[in-house]
Amino acid sequence: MTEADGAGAQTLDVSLGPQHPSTHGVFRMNVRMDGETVVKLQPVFGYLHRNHEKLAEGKSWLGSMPFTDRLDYICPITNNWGYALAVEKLAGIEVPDRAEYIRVIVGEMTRIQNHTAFLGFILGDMGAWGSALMYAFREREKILDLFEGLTGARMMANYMRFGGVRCDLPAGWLEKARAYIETYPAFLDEMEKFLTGNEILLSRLQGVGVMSAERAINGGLSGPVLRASGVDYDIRKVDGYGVYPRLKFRVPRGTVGDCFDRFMLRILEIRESIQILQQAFAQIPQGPILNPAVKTRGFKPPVGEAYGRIEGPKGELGFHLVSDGGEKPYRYHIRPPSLINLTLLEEMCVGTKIADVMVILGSIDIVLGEVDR
Amino acid sequence: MNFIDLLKRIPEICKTPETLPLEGKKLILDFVTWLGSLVGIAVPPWVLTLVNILVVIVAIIAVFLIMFALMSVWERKILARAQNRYGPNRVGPWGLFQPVADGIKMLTKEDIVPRNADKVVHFIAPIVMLVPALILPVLLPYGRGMVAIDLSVGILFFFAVGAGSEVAIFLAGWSSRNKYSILGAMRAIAQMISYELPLVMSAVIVALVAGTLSPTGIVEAQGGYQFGFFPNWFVFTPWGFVACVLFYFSALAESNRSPFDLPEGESELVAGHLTEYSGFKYALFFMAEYVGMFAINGLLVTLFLGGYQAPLPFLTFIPSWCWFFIKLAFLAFSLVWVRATMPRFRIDQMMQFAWKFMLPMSFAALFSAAAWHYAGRGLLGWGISAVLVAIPYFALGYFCFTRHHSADNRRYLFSE
Amino acid sequence: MTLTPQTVLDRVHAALPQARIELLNNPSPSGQHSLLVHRDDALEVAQFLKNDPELLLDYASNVSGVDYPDHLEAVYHLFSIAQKQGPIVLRTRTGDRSGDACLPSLTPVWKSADFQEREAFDLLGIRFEGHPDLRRLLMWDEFVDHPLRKDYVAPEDYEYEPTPHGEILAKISAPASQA
Amino acid sequence: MNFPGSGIFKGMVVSAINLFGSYFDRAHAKRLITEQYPEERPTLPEASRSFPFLVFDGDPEKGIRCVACKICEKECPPQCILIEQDRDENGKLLRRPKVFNIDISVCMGCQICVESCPFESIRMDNIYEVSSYDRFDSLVLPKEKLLKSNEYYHSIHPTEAAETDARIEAARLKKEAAAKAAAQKMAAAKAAAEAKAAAEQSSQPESQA
Repeated sequence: MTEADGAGAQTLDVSLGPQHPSTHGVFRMNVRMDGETVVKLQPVFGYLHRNHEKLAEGKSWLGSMPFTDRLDYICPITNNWGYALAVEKLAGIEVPDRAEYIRVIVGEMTRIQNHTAFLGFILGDMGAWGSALMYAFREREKILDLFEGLTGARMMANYMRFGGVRCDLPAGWLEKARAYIETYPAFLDEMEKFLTGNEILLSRLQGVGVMSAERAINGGLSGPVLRASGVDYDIRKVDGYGVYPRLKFRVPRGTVGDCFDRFMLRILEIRESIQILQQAFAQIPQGPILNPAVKTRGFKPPVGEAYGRIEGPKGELGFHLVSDGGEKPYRYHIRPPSLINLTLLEEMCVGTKIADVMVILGSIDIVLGEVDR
Repeated sequence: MNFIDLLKRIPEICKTPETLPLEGKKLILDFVTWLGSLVGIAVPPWVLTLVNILVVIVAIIAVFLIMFALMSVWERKILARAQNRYGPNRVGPWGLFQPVADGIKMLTKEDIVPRNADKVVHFIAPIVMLVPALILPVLLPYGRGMVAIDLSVGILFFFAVGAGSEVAIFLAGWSSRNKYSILGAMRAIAQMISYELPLVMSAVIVALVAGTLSPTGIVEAQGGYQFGFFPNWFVFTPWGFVACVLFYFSALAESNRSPFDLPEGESELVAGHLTEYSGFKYALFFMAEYVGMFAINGLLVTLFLGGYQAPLPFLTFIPSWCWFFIKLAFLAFSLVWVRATMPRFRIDQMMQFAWKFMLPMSFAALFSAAAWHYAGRGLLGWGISAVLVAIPYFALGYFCFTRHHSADNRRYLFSE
Repeated sequence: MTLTPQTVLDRVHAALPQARIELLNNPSPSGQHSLLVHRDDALEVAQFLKNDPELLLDYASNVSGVDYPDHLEAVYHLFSIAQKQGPIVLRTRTGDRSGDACLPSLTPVWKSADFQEREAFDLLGIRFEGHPDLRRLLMWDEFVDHPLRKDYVAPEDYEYEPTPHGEILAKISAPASQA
Repeated sequence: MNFPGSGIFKGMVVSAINLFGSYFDRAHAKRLITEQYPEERPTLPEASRSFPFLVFDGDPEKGIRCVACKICEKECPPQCILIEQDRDENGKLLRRPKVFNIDISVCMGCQICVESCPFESIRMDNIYEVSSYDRFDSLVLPKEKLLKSNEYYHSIHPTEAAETDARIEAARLKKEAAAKAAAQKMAAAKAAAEAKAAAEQSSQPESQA
């Protein structure tokens, strides 16, 4: 316990984390509290730092692909996609249509399972005894089973390749996936009935961590957190990468910008993703899945640099790659959405209660593998 | 008197399950007398009194500890099923021996005392927590004529002793020298003092209506059936229903159960006042919490759910003490069910809920009970009192909650 | 107006004629050519890029440091959320790799550069002047070197994972005093 | 219908549905999806992968497909493969590995070795019960433990194995055809040369002499 410097009030400095039940990993916040109210908050990073960018400079271009699985380990496939997209930009590689559709399918399924897991996590942060989390994980498990059937691994998929995907859909996979996604709206309705009307949840989420659109843009927020503040910005629409321009979907955005909007936005996005998936299931063409011009061994993109980004489930996932024409990247930089969405954490948290800090952190939806890399 | 006679009485006792515990106690006393006659001395009356007390104490502690053990596994089972898991099912049949495994684990764990802790207070806090929790069950009537101490001011004594656990939680939180602990302890004090008011208020209503503070008297006041089948329990009157719900939620808060588990608040305060406790001391806290929870829900059964009375006239063949425990089990189940559903309150919202909603509602229930009483305790009174609690409920609900928070007032825009 | 590096460059030249800014060609098929700003003018140019009603580059998405043999660079990928365009790549260059590795911080303009500039400082040793809170981000405060530089030599026994291969195996099986 | 507390009420209904529902839908596994692991085992999908193994045809000594080219060692992102090429008694390098170790505590199952192998010799296994108390002896798999037969490969990844076999067969046929063609060409060339020589011999007998 320390006296606040010159403030005259009795304040309490607490180091929340790195070992703490609801910091989503080894995140740490130095919080100064006046009673239960937060007056200062300083995030501390690096407890899960694995030197990902340095490691990549010592691997071949393809060799970094399995490492991207471990960035945001809740949704590895979109990480794969972000990296593959950046390299394709760097080397000017065309991707066959079927591969693009497969990418959309697995990418949107990843988004669904990430957002579903989010619903569980934020309830955990609010102190619910894990029921919502278990329902969410129950459904996520089924999607992970589909991923295992396709990529061979539930989480560490290592599925994308430069110019396509690694393997084609196994026989019957598409039907299984389609049948499963058809059951999803029912689950989502049940989840909404379970959660959104709950008075305790409403009072915990509404009016907490409000962020204006202007500050959100300046602070570099991205993904659902940005859109909850009322900014209409979805990279799937703006950049139109992959085959997203051919698919019809809507981009939801909030009007208040508090935790409840972020919470609801995830649910709305899942519903849109289901729409995208149904169209993709219907439209997927036959054809090759990999650009035959791309070599597995000894892949060398031309000299230059590129910044490729996708709309990951957590926000804008970007890769800034610099090539010197060699077999290894000269510079490999990741723009992690989880880290940059934390930029405004202090602004959101100051003046709220300590319990709100957990909810705000949960509503941003971070994964420490990506924050610290 | 000889031993054979005593043995012969056992099947006789078993024939009337209604009085089985009482007759069993008498049998044990007679057995002691027989033992005395065996060695050729007349057993002095104080020994018999002592044995009487000991038998009751042992019985209550044994019953509540067995209930604690069963509850710890049952709670995990229910919670697991509500979350679509199996729950403990590895130790013994259906995981029934899980408490034994837990106990062994707890006892063999290292007892850690932080270096800077106040060691004496740190040591006595779990004891201070457990003692009042074990005193509480003494006051409850478990069946007809089955109450260990029939105090005429039983309710008052119950609340007086029950407040002791607050001291223990603060001792635990303060002595641990941990910031989470002290925060948890401060929350616990604020919460318990706030919720003591609606808790006591709703009990006061019952005491006023029943005209007695004795738990046995209150249960007897709820005897008999309206129209020959409808039990006269207080929960079936509008004021009684409201008071019962208020009591239920206050009891949740008093026993630090979800959604009022702020003192432990594992998502923000790690484990609150329990952060620095381990091993057997932690187990004592755990035990005290559960026994306290049973006791306060036993009081709820006594006050509102007709205690040991059967719900329907033709069900009276089931012994009265069974009914008490059946109702208690139902309440325990509902506690877990609530825990499986709800997120936790925030500290300021919890205080608001206590002071702005529950306390006014308990006053409303008080007025409603008065109206019910003066309108002749009949259907007319029922209607008047229903109106008298419904209006404040919706008004308070709107002004305290719906005005601020609602899922319907949010708009979401979509762009193609 | 469509934002390309050339149009942005023209606009900056028109508004800030004294600013030293040039177009850097990117030979890769990505075609993301960048604008190299002299570090002394960077803050002014950044303010202009963000506030100019034609450009409105209000979103600094990515900031990365790059280590080149004779200088360090900070690369900013700017987007315009208002116009839904981008990226415009802005680079600033340090004088050298050691003594003069200073750049102006653009965090006052784009708050989102905060953590990424700290990261570039941490891993590459670019000192951002005017940054509100320039501390190490990922490495711990006592750490001395900048691990992402090309000339960084990792200490051998540094949190090593013992693998049974080759000399590391020999090292761990040897007595501790010799190691 | 909305009254204060109705949201909580609805939530309680949902959790009750799940509570009792979990007792009744074990058959179609909609809610209760837990597998009671040591008794129940998952049926792994065909694509499932865990750690690499080496394929051999017929005899584990002679049929080993690996030629110790060390491509996988180089490509492996976490560097968990160690290969030493075998030598015969004269010290001449042989096209087979003497040491082939995979440290599966380092291996992350990324399958890049499989993709980079030009000889179809390293493939992904789907074993998952590999935990052990010992870091080195049982988690560093030597060549003997890695070698598994092509039949085993067929049993775990039938589709992929069939494709591999077809590729090998095609390559063999192609090689044979090429060899045959080369032999024919050679024979033809030889015959032509002989014919030519004969012709020359016949036309210029005096010069030969």
